[in-house]
Amino acid sequence: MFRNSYDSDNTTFSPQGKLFQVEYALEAVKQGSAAIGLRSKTHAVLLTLKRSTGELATYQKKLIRIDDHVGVAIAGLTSDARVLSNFMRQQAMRSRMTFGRAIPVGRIVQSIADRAQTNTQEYGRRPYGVGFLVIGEDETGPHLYEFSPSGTAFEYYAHSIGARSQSAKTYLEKNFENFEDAPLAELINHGLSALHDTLQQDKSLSLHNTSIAIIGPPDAAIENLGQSAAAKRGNFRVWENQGVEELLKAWRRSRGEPEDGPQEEAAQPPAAEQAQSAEGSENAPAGAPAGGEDVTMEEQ
Amino acid sequence: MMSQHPATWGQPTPANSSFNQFNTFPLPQTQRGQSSHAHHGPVGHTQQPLVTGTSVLGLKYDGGVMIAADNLASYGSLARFRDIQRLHPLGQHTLLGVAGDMSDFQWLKKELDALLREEDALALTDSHPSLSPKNIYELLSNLFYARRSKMNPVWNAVLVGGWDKVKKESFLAYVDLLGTTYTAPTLATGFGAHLAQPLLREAYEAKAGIDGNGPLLTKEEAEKVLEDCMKVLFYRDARSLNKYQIATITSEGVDISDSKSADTYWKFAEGLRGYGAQTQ
Amino acid sequence: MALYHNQPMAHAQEPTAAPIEHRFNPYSDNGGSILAIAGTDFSVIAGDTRQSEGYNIQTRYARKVWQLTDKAVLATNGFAADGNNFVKRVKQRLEWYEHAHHKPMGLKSIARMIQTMLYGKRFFPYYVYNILGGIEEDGSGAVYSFDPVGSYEREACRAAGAAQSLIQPFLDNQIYFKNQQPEPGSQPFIPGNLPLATVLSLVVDSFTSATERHIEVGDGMEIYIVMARDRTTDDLLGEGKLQKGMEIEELGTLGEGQGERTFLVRQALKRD
Amino acid sequence: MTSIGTGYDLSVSTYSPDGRLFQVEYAGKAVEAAGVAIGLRCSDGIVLGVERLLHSKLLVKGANRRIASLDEHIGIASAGLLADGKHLARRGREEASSFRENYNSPVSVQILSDRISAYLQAYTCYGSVRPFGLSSIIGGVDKTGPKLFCIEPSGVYYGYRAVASGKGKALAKTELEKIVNKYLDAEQSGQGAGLTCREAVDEVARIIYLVHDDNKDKDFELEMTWICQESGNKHRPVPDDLLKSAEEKAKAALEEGMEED
Amino acid sequence: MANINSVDISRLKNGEVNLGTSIMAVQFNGGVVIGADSRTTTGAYIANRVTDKLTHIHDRIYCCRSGSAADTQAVADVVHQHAQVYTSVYGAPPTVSTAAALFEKMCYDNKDQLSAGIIVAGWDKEAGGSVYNIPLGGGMFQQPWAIGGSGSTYVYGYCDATYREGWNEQETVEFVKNTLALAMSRDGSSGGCIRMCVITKDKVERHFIPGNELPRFWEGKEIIGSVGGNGQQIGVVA
Repeated sequence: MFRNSYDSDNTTFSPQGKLFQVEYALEAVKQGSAAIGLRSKTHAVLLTLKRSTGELATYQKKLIRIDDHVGVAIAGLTSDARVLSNFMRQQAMRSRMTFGRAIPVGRIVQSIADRAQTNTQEYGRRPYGVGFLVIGEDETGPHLYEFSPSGTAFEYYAHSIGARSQSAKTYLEKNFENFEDAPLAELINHGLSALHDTLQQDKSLSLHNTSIAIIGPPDAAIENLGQSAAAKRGNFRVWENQGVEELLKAWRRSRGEPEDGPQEEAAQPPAAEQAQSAEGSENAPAGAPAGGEDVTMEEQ
Repeated sequence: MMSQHPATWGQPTPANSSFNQFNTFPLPQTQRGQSSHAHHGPVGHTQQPLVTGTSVLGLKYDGGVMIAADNLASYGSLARFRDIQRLHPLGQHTLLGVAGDMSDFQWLKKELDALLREEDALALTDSHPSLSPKNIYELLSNLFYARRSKMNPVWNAVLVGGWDKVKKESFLAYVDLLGTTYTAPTLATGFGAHLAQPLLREAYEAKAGIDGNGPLLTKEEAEKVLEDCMKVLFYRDARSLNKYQIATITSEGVDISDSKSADTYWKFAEGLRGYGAQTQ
Repeated sequence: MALYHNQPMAHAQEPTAAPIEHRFNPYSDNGGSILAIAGTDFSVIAGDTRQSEGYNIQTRYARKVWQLTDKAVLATNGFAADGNNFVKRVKQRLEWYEHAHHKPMGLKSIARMIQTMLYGKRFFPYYVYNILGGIEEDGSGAVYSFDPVGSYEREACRAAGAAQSLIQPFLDNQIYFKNQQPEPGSQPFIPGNLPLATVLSLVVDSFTSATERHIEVGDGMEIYIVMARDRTTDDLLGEGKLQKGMEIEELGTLGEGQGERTFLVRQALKRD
Repeated sequence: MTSIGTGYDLSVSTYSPDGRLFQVEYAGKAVEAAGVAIGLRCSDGIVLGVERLLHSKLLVKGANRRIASLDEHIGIASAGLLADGKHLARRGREEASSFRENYNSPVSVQILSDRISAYLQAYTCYGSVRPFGLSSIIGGVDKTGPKLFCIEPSGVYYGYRAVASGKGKALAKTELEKIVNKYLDAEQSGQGAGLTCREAVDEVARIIYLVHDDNKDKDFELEMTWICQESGNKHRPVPDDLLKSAEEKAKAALEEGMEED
Repeated sequence: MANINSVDISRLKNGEVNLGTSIMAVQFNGGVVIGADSRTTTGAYIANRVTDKLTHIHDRIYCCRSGSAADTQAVADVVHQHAQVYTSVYGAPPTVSTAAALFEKMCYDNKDQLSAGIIVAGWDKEAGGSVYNIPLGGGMFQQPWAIGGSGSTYVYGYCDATYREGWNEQETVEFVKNTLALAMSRDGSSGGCIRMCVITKDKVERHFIPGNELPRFWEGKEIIGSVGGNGQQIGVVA
């Protein structure tokens, strides 16, 4: 039943000093659709690819606001993400209540990492099955962190998680030196290009499947400030559906593509990405149903 | 309340759940429920101050803020400890001036020092700046209000003086055992609120105007005003001592003076004659 | 002066003496006054900025009026520490409501929530008089007033605090037209539809008069004006609409912004 | 590994027939994969250093530090599972703070190490938990002077003049021994005052660069802290200029070493 | 007859044995001298006229207790136990400051149920001799000299006028003896003998002054300038 005798629970080290259950949990993150994060001197941005589980289903939200100055993108088990993001909200609010201080981004990420660590050390629990990209801005500027089920939190200039995120990583590694001084619009374009690289060949980014979150001063040229007081204040805001259209257009223009995107895109039903969950993930179990309709544990 | 969770459907909600049953808001919880702080003896209630310090004065001036307090801890009318310091620095840019019960003050010092020590320890890994004067004041306000709401007050009145590094301006605020908070360019606790505050306001407004838009007092002027106030308090507050310290908090940090005394004037009384039929 | 309610002397010196019966009084009264008046498509909520205890003015500027959402403003009066902490808790609840429902809480829901929050501390009450003003979902201006333990009611206007007894009769007369007779043959009075300019001058008169006659009122005044969406602002922002010495600022929207606008007018009051 | 497949190595609450706790030994394996951590006790303080392996070039420079503070005067550098390290550091801070709370004085490095070791040991006793995959170097200066300890996953701990753990620990140890012996000799013969922290910074940097395997390992960043007079007897990062110059010297030494080969 | 099922706690409190007391500790170069009277009262009745109020906490740490006898004994017992555990766990005796901190914590955390004013004094190798005063309600005040108990209020002036820094052991013992004698002569709740203890690195040495050999000062005109008939030597104020 098990691959080896050391992978059945989280409190067992393998002879090589590995924790297989933790490593399997990391695989759960890869099952989720991609999320990209990147930051400049002034901004931090998240970009995610949304999936729909079927024609009748809406696209699942991948971006969660924690506080004015913190937000996350998730990949993996949605229900675990809810628990952790609620915990983060509590931590953020507690900091504002007790100290009147926006919680330092590194510390709020560490707070969930600490929780995740316990789940790798005590019997009867399982490691969380979700990874986060966390963006935030505090007294030390904008930040991007990755939280993973192993209980670690790392700070990055740019990072990607979820299905086919390696392709995005390749893009980011090639370009990240330009991010630091990039204006917001450019930063988003880089993000979209990276996100685009996680798509399968016949798929494209559309206002249905793309959502973008930003922290930092607004750019009226690409953001509809009338739509969002959060944007006006430079707080965490999410652009999706119609709201993301301008951003996508600007990106396509920058690539010299028709700004309305590939023609067939418009004709396609909203479920354009539906087949992706199984095919798109690097470690999809053989014979997994295409369409990602598994109902036991909702996967992003 | 019934639990909505599938595993405990229909059972009463567990006592330790942190959210309401529909996950729409977090339930109130004790702040520091961690194991190492969990054990506490019987809860103290409604005591009274025993060893006490009297007035603390605070004044904003050009480039910073000054806080003054004398060195006395009284025991009723007994001037019991005459060399205690009621000014306590917290980190680089914050200082407390504390009136009221001195055992509560010492407790408070310990708690806050521990907190700042932890902040410092965390800063080694994430380089985040420590708590600002405003942050510390917010914490104190919550602490004092929480304790008064448990009918177990922290029997102090505290002035928080500080320098806000980000806004580049001075900070001065008050909080007391009821959780009452306020801020003003001049502040005074206890007897000082009656005797010194009018003098402080007069001096402040003479230069800055009533809207505070004019020039602020210089460091020397501010020091002079505080010294005058401490003298008046020594004349008229039976729980005061003519031995006090002044702290200045500026962008440079906190500086607490050595103890000093105001020059007092009594000579005029030599010729006064009181009750009685004496002729000389 | 709660700090030195009694001297520790006797008990401290002689441990054999029976302890003096001594109760800590967890409350104080910090004076000041608030009021709110509803119009058909706006609501005005105002308070002075003095905070006092007995004869001491603690500060000449302490806020008593708070913007909660784009449509709701809350004024608190009584024990300032309770007031501040109550507002903090209300805001906290509003934020979690938004987390859960992805929209801000409506005015009448806020009113109801305030009731439950106040009554929740029925046996150790917040010593706070609350007045909530804003715009209802139907676009009408509204005022809700509360007692410290949560009894509440929607009204056309309400004054509370130290100068309630001075201001309320004036409002009864001017807003509810008490003791006024319509001209024979003319329309009966309908409370709650005075024009904004009239309401503003009533507010100003209320506070300047209360300042003259009540020692706990004065220093400054903050008037919040919440306007329904698409309503004209000419009667506020137009040339010469504000009295001399008034400063006005528009408070940016907090949420997604559905067209309601909130303005804050400040004016000095006498300081003696 | 004779243990594999015997079934005696699946739980920390199970001994093997020859009396070994394999799970604790496996936890030690997690340490061996980690970037080296070094502690050096000097005549005037303590220097801690780690080789922070970078698993991605997208990681922010200078962030993601591995050395933590337990109290003003005590630092901890762990090698092993990163998340476990954070857990242990947090626990250490709680212990240090509770000692202050109770006794109104800063905890000594020895006492704190003792308490942390007891905590670690508890995780080797029950089937419901796993041991910490950590080897932790704890260094600090207290009223008895500079003190340095290293705690293993089993909870066992010893005091050291110099200690290393993690990948390349053997090589680091050889180098450390050379340094310690050199200064011991100097001290005993009455020439020289023993190793100072400033000197130790250079030495630790050199050893970490030496131990780092350019061919096999990922890139790394050097991270160093110290507790000495210069840092106000507080646990602080080694100042940037010192760190830089130590790194340059280390690189130079490395190149020199290569030329000799 | 009183119902035994309803014990009147306040009555118990009233009958409680109280240490209306004069206690003292003074630091000198190399150690401390602590001292106390020997009277224990219940109301006006002297329940014990030869009490030993100098309480051992650890090898070189003692405390003087004032307030409720039962409360202060209980607190001292707990701290004593802590001190022993501390020594065996950490392999070194606690400092005076640490012992005082333990006292302070107990007194502060339980301030509303305790009536305890304690002076902690002793010798340790970090600070030498040191004295800590923990008044009613907690709080910890380090002082070169400390007095406590009901008798202390009568001798603050004497101590202020007399104390000098830099005294040796013998001068310090004299100071403690005179101060306590003065306090005992004015405070009805203090009296009996004087017990003192000198604590240094090398010794814990007891001194005992019997009630009939106390230093005497002005007591009325019959002994002004020692012209009084009994011919006793009168204590000299330093």
